[in-house]
Amino acid sequence: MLYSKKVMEQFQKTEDYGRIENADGIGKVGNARCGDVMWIYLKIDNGIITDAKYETFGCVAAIATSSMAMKMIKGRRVEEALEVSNKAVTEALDGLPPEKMHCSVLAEEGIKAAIEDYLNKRST
Amino acid sequence: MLYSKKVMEQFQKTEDYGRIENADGIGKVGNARCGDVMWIYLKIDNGIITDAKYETFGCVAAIATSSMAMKMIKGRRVEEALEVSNKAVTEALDGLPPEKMHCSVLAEEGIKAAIEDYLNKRST
Amino acid sequence: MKTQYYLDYNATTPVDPRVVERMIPFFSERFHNPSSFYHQAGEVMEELDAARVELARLAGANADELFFCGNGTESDNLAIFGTMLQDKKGHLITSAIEHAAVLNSCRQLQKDGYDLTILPVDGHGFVDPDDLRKAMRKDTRLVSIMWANNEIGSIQPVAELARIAHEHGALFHSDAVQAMGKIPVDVQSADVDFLSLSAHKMYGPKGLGLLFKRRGLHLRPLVFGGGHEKGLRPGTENTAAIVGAGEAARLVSTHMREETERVRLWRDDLQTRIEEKIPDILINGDREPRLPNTLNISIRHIEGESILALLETHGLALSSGSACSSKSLDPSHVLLALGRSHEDAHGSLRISLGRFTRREDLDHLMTHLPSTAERLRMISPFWQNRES
Amino acid sequence: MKTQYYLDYNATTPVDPRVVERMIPFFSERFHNPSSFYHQAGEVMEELDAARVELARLAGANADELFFCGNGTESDNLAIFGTMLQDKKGHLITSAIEHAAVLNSCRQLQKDGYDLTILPVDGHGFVDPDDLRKAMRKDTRLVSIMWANNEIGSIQPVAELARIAHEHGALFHSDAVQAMGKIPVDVQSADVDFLSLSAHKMYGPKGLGLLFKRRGLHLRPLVFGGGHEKGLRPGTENTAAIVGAGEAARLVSTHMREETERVRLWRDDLQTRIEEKIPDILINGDREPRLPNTLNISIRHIEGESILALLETHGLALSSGSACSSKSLDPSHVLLALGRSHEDAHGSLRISLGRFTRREDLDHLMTHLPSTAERLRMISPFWQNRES
Ligand SMILES: Cc1ncc(COP(=O)(O)O)c(C=O)c1O
Ligand SMILES: Cc1ncc(COP(=O)(O)O)c(C=O)c1O
Repeated sequence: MLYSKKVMEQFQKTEDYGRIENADGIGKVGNARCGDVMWIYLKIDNGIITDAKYETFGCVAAIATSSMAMKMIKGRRVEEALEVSNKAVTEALDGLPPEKMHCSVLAEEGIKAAIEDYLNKRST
Repeated sequence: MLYSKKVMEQFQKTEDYGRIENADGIGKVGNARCGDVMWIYLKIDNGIITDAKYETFGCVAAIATSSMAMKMIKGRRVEEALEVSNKAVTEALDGLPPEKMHCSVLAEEGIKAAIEDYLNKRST
Repeated sequence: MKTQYYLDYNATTPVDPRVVERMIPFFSERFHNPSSFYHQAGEVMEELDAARVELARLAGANADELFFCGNGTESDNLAIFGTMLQDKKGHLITSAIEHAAVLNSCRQLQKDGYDLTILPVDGHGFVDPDDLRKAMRKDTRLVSIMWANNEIGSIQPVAELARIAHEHGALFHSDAVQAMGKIPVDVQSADVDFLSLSAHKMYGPKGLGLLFKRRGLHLRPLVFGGGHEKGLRPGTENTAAIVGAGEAARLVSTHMREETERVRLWRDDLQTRIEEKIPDILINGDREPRLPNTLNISIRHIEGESILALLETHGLALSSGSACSSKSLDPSHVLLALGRSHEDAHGSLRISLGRFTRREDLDHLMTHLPSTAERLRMISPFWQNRES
Repeated sequence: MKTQYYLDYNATTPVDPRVVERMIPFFSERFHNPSSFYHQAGEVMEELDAARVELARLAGANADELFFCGNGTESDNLAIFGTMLQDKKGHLITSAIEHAAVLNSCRQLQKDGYDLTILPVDGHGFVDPDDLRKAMRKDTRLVSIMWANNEIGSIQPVAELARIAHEHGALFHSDAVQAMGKIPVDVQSADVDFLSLSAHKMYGPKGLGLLFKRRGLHLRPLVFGGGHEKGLRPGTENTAAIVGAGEAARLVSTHMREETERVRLWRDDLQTRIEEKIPDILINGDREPRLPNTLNISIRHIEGESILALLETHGLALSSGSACSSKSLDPSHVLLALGRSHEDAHGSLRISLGRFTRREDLDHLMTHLPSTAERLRMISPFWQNRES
């Protein structure tokens, strides 16, 4: 098998999938052409991410990184969540096969996009 | 194994090799470059081949055809011996592999050369 | 965790135990180099000849028209490069759904200065003979179109395509790697000039390819050396594998008809059950003629690798696309050629049955495939959208 | 009639039973296509990687520098064509005593418009480094000189030849098919760029070649297809054979030193006995360094095939020249290159020992070789002449 135990675990047991109604920030990244699409929903209260969910069309790595990333930002302050790098997500999963590294980038981008959306909404 | 039983038998049990002292006809054909050299010695009495021997440097097929050819011409009239074709020798051996057919030609040529030598000697 | 449910016969087949049994003596006992002088060597050579006869018969060919090489890929390359490299330029035609062994050879020739036409296929994976007719040129030397596709199983009108090629003075090659052993393949009635086979797709060993080359035709070898295989593919013969392939051919001639019927029934049944149990799927290559053992579906809105991974946790071994592209990031070029969207192409699943498939393999798949699809759809942004 | 006395290890070796044992599971149980997704496939891939590590270690290479292909011939061709075809022209150099796999590749390139220099050897079968130095040109791209010769066993000064090639900006390839397993072969200390091996000459299976390609160097593939072997040699991996070759490599590392010593003693002893018992013979390749297992003699005035045939009636399996030319009518190009006459070249006998050789094989040979020589000399016109 290509993947670490942690990746498979996260992939199989993922919980934070689905939608958040009236989310405070939504990030949509990736495209079907490349085989991975990730949508991130955030509920943010007082600058703190109180809930985070994802919807992902993609491979094991895409789903596992989405799932792990949700775990890593829930309960964190927005600024802290912005610091969650693809490297951190990958490490938390005990690594990814080289050809799958782009999936972890997607998770980072997804979070950033969702937070940006949140900040945009707030400023308008 | 490449060769028929008859070829192997003739090759292993050949008897008519060696030289005939004061032969009436000697034929030397082939060359070492091609891997086959055949010398034929004939004793001829009253137009009849009373003895025939060969010396051959060459492969199994060369030795077997030499040997078989001697058998086929011994006791024959010179004119009959000239009729012994490579085809006849080959058939008597139950055939030869295609890449070895040239050996049977050598036997025919050897006999012809020896008879020619005999005729030349007589006419001088 | 052991995968006990193998449904990936198009990726490779297990070597039939009867084949292995035939091979074993040729490793340590009858190990002789068949080109050597002594009788054991000659006897090994006779075994190779017997295998050649058996394999040739299976393909409707003469034994002297069959050549052994290193694998199916090499056989494809030998026919294609071997034809085209006899001239410095020229035109060749292939189809959009060929295996990489054919497509990439053709593309390399294009890079090297030859002209290439890649024919499209229709939505069911068939080449239109009229397209071939229109593509033929005066300088077309070779048409290479596969007998049956490895991903979706569509079977091409080979005899008709070969006729068109010949009418225009070109030669015709067909990659029958996936066809042989599953359906009748006959070089005479189809009138192909070159045919490529691979032993490991028909219950023989890996690392043995076969090339049929019609009598009187010349190919430039890919590799030069001793005179083995009449100089077309030199190197000490892979004796054990060749003997094994001969036995594999014998088994195919004996068992194919019965196997095929069984497998076709089960495959059709499986398709019905999947269509009943899982909404919103696409059958890729849904029209006859298609390989009786192959079923390719796109479970819309979810991705193939994720499906494979979840199924694997239940001991199910399948492929998404072809084996050699499972690890690559590109969607199947075959499904894209059918006109599938990228999303659907990414979500394909190939189920391929074979000689040792049991009903329970399929039942086991049906126990887990619907829930797998459902779970992944719960995660997918596209599925949820569809509902809302 | 069974040949029980095998003295033809340079033609091919029996597969070591320990190798066969390692291979067998990969036919019917662990048969999976290593490129597939499921874990069994990944585990087979890991076995391939382990074999690669083992084989690379044996050659002093890194695992990522080792590539599997179809046989030794293909490996030679891959290095030679793969280097030269990157340009439309160029110069290459080889030696007169190469195996057909190298010589005929080079000759084909010459026909295709490349420049070829074939270096002579001295009377003992060695290339003179000075000859190479003189032959080097500005446009010399590749020098291909074998590590050890298959017929006479002469071992070339590979390190020195490689250095000369490099000094002039050319790459260096060596065919080490006969060297590996018999003497230490180390790509690092010899500093070669490409090295070719064949599993069936080192107690592994037939139909598996290996190519060492130094990191960073590029070769054009001979065959195009999927991405296997990093695209250098595509096609489903020959899993059982690769695993077997890995085991064969392990056995070589463990046993070579001891085997070599034994075989060398016996070979030297055999040579002495032959020289004592049979007058007027020539030792072909009589100087060190030579392969410890190989003895090549010309029994003057008689022909090789006849000798083989008589010996065979006593159950002795040997070769005259190389296996692949036993059936051809040409005398050995190797012996002619040593300066032997056609007659002597036609009369050569190659005796090659190996892992399973027993003293009695040699004793049996000595029981029958002198009488065989005598009998055939009685028949030969040349022998009788010599006496008179
Ligand atoms: C020196 C040498 N090179 C190359 C080869 C070719 O190897 P293979 O028979 O595996 O193609 C051989 C033996 O046949 C050989 O002795
Ligand atoms: C249609 C087709 N052609 C060619 C090949 C290549 O065969 P091999 O893996 O033996 O090189 C395959 C399978 O891999 C195939 O499915």
